[in-house]
Amino acid sequence: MSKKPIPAAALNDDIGEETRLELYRSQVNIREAEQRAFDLFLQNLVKGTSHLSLGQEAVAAGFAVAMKKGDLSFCTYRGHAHTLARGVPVEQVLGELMQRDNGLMRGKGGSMHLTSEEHGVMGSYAIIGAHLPIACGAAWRAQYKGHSDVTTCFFGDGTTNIGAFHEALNFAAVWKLPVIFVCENNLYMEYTPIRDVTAVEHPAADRASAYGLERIVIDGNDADVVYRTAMTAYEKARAGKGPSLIECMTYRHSGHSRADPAKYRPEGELERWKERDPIKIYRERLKQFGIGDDAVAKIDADIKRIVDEATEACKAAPNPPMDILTTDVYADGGWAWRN
Amino acid sequence: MSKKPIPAAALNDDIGEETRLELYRSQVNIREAEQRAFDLFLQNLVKGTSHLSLGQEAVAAGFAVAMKKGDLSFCTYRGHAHTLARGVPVEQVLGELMQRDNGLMRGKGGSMHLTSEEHGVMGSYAIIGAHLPIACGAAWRAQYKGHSDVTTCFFGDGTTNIGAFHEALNFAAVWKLPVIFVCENNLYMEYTPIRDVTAVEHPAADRASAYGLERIVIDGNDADVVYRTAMTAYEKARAGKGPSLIECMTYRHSGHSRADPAKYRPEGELERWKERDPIKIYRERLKQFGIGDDAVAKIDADIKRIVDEATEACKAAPNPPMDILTTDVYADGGWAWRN
Amino acid sequence: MAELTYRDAVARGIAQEMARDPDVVFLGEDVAKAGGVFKATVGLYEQFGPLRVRDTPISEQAILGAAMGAAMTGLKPIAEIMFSDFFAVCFDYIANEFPKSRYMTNGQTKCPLVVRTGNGAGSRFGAQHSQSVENWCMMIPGLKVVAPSSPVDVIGLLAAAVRDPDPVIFLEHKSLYGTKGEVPDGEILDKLGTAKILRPGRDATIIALALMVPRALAAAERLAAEHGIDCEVIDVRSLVPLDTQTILGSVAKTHRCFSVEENPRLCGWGAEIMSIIADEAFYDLDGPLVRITTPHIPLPAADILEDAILPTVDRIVERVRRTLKA
Amino acid sequence: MAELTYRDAVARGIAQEMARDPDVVFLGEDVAKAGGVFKATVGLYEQFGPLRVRDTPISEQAILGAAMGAAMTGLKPIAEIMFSDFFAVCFDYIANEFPKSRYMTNGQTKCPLVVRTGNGAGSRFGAQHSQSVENWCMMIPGLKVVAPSSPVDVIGLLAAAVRDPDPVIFLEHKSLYGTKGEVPDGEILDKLGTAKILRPGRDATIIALALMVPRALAAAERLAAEHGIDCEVIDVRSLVPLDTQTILGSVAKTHRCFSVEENPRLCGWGAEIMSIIADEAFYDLDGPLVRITTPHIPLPAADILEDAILPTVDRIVERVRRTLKA
Ligand SMILES: Cc1ncc(C[n+]2csc(CCOP(=O)(O)OP(=O)(O)O)c2C)c(N)n1
Ligand SMILES: Cc1ncc(C[n+]2csc(CCOP(=O)(O)OP(=O)(O)O)c2C)c(N)n1
Ligand SMILES: [Mg+2]
Ligand SMILES: [Mg+2]
Repeated sequence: MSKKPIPAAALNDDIGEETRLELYRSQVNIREAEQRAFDLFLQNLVKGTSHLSLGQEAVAAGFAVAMKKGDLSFCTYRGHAHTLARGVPVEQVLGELMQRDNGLMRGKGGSMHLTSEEHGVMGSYAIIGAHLPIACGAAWRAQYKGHSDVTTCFFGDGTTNIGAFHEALNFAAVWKLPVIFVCENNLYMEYTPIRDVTAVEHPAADRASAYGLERIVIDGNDADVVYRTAMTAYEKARAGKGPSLIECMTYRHSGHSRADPAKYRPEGELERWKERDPIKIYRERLKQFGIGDDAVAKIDADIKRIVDEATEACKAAPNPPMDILTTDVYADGGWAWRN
Repeated sequence: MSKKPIPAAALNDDIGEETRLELYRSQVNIREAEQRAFDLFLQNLVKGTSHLSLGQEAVAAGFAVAMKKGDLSFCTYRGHAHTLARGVPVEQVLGELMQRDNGLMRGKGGSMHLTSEEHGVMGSYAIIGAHLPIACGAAWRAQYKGHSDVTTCFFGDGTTNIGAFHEALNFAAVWKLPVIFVCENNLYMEYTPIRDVTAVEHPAADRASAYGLERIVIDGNDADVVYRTAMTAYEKARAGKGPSLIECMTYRHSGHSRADPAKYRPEGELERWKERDPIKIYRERLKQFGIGDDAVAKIDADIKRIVDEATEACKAAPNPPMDILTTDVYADGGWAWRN
Repeated sequence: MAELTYRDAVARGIAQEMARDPDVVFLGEDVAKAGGVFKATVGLYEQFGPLRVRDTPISEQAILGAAMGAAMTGLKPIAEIMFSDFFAVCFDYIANEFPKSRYMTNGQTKCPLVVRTGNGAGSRFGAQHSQSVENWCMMIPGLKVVAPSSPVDVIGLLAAAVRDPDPVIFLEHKSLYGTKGEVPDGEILDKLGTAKILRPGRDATIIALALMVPRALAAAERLAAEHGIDCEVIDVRSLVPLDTQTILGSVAKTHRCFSVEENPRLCGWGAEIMSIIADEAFYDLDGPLVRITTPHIPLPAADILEDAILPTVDRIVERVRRTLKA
Repeated sequence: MAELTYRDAVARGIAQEMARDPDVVFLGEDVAKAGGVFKATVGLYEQFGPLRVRDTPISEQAILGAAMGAAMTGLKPIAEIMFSDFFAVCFDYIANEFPKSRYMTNGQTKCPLVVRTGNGAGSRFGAQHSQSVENWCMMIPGLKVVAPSSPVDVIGLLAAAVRDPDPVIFLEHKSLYGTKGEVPDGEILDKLGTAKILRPGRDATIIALALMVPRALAAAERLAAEHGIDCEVIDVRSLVPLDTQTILGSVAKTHRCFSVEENPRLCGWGAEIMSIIADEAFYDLDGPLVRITTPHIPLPAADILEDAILPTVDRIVERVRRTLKA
């Protein structure tokens, strides 16, 4: 990739300045919020587990920016990034991680289950593979009702070896559902490298043909690449041409979860990937396209302020009250299993 | 395929007369026993369900003849054929279908669970897909202990869309297990054509690459073809070169189970497949190779006698006694869950 | 009023709800063109077409997962799992997804769906196709669990299940498909969470479910006729919500209680109900609480063995008689 | 004699059995090179090498299926399912395969394996990573089910499980991994199917399991010190086989019984045990049988909510006191 500035005439390429700034803003927002989550964890203010996407921001940003309002996202426990990318306020995400009453689910779900129906985030699922079939169902509803929304389902490389992956992919292909399966291949499951336990090199893409789908592997650290791939897939889905399976190569900068120092990585690997940090790449990209430092600086400052304010709000927020303990088990708001 | 007689010099090809007669005998044995099972069902003497392999005999015979003593088979509910092919007496199979005390499992398992450990038939499984991972485990034991036996796992086309298929194939490939996965593609699941619900044309073979395996589709109605393919796969497995996935194209002449008149078939389909009846094909093959009619007639008569005798023995056999009701839940022979 | 089989009642119940609400869709293996392996859904494909009545691959996780995703976003799916034993290959949806999503999201999501399945023994199918799995569901918080014993209950409870805003597991008993009963014309709508006293009695309460209901009733008749013991028979119908009022009310009157369960012994619904009685109605009781169950073993296939292992009318009569005379 | 954590006891138990029997093999996700996500299997890979201690893909069905196939043919596998909640994605093996094969084949096959798993709440992981699933297993005929509460029991019962010729589900409590206890040197071998009276008492029996054991013990101490109520505390340890003799013997002495269950309310092991007592020891009882359980809801994630929902020492004390004073 050339680092020479792009001639002014090319500035309005298929992506364009406005979208590029949106892609940048989204990535920085995720980065800062996740970094803050990590800091808060070190201060013992984040409870339970948490799974950061530091280093994987371009995937979340690229897809979310390509989505339309009304499109639906299904995420994993590593879902903060995708939740934030759909516009969910940082405060609600951090609040949930801190298990406060201002959290997205007031602490009832925890970091692994971030959900914001109003933003199209239909949930984060903590059982590997479970949400792929569920995403099929959401897409089936759109198809059945003639709605134009598309469902996106994010998951990791390790998820490609569980049965539900296979069932969902076949099902989506046979029913030609408007659903996009996005594999974030960050090279590792929890602590075990994906290549140690997978029969093919690209755990998602090398299986696309098993479902009659195109093989797609992309650079998941370049938001432009992600965005373009996403746009193509959404167009295809909206045209009734069925699902896509997209494998995004990326890397997580931190451990699997807060409990993991990630010592299993070969020396130098993290450093090599940090050179390809998606935010670094994107700052250069903006520069190439001649997008001014001040626009960038303004976004950086904005986000910093938002994350700071969110942090303070969360620290000040009360714990969830006891009276929500038994609410919302059933649709009547309660939990009565007997009369 | 030419129907001219093969020159005498070619008679001892890679298969040879002795093995061909074995292949023939095995197919006729299955055919006659299954046909008898069907007759007994019409007489209301077969109870519960039963799933015949009429028309699919070449697969069972081809693999079983290629196996060595000590090799293990894992079957489905459609497992009579594979059980018989390993040498289990017809009487014990029919006895189990008739739920008599002389049945393979004395009526405790029923037709869907035929098992004869002494013949290497490690069970017939009635939950779609369940036995593929189990077969992996048997093969893992061989690998771990340095035993030379190979495990064969038979299943239908419909089984390729369930999660356990995917998990087992990947697992076997990654661990390079000595296991052969044999898909009997008879075009239908219960009543639904496999093509209606599968994203690829060949539900097993078109997925082999998803596990780094070779794509193998064969004529499952020609016992020679099956036998040769099996021999190659067993050699590979015994050489430590890992699993194979083999899709055998075939067709069942009767319905899915005894409850099914198979009305969902397009007109003429059954007739077309009956022209390619594996036993018809094989009788011609024997003739081509100049194998005498008397050898064939002797086998036919032999088998008829065996099946007749077995039938009489089963009719005369008592019902299972009540005292086996609670035996063999646990290894101590009993069922005590409390003191 | 017409006589209908339990099997035909299933199709009628589904048709009633599909005709009423275009958001009701139906999916499962061999359910559409073939009308189901138990012939319980014959005619639906023809009536409602290929977009609403859909055959699926053998992918139980996809079936239940898709039903859930559709339910979360606006449809009211009915999913069929052919045999209830196969809940084991898609149990994550039953145990971890359907029932927890609303709670975890603090009420943001919904899951109005029905899983229908063929449950129970009596078909000589052996241990992997004959189980009575109501407890697999009852033990999971967040589900509703229903098991009708008659054609009219099939229709009314199925309609209630489809209209219910929560995930409902609907257990049809395979050995009841061929049984018949009177069914009124027109729409039938029942209420979840209501047990029915099918036979009033003074001396003891017998609680039963599904296939055990006709057996409990027959046993009660024999106990009355041959032993002068007058039993009240309750059809639980709905395990969740559970109509404890009807049950506790009956025990307060009879002072003795028996449950008749098809499921294997340990952790059955009978244990739950008995432990409720032993806590809340202890001082009403005149004697031990007795559970009559299938022994805690896998089910044998052979007819003669299978018949011997489930609770029979004889066994119920004998056990009640012996206990009350003690 | 050494002080050991419950976590380290797991590794020591596995190592003891692997050293003793070369047919013992161990597989699971991240169990080998990483030593397990709970660090309960650290050192085994180094000690026994890559052929005996194996990392697997995220394929729980393959893990349990492979364990079964290996067990049927001569190995003695220990399989880890990381969190017990994940039993739901491989439940077919637990419910339909392991426990039925021997019976269905009339004793031809065997299945000597152990499934170890991290069970239970207390880690603020939320509804899909905190369940107490012992009942999912206890209700299935043909399994054995064990749940130790102390490091020494971990080793002894794990050894017994590995040497047992039947499939054993071994539930380790995640919130106990960090707890410590005295453990004798040398080989430790316990016996399945034996409950332990951890505190003798006269006034009431309290039955507990796993994490609830220390709570029941603490409650008993408080009840004695503050309310003059002398409770006998029984650690069930093994749900199948179940030591009903010890339980019924205790109730015959105390005439009152409480169970303390972490699992959600319906169809818990407590219900099973209480229904046994209500049948077989009815005339020993002086008052209601009371189950203290987690309410029948999914588990919340937030620390403050999770702490409030499980049975606590306070709740046990209060409930026992109130019931006995009634
Ligand atoms: C069914 C199931 N098995 C195992 C786990 C435990 N687990 C949580 S995350 C994880 C690794 C997942 O790896 P991958 O899919 O690559 O996603 P990543 O964490 O790298 O984003 C595992 C094994 C689980 N949650 N669910
Ligand atoms: C998990 C599961 N789902 C569904 C069934 C019901 N069922 C039994 S056989 C069958 C069709 C299987 O088709 P295929 O794999 O092609 O095998 P075939 O019967 O044609 O030999 C189905 C759906 C089952 N036994 N297990
Ligand atoms: Mg990963
Ligand atoms: Mg088939």
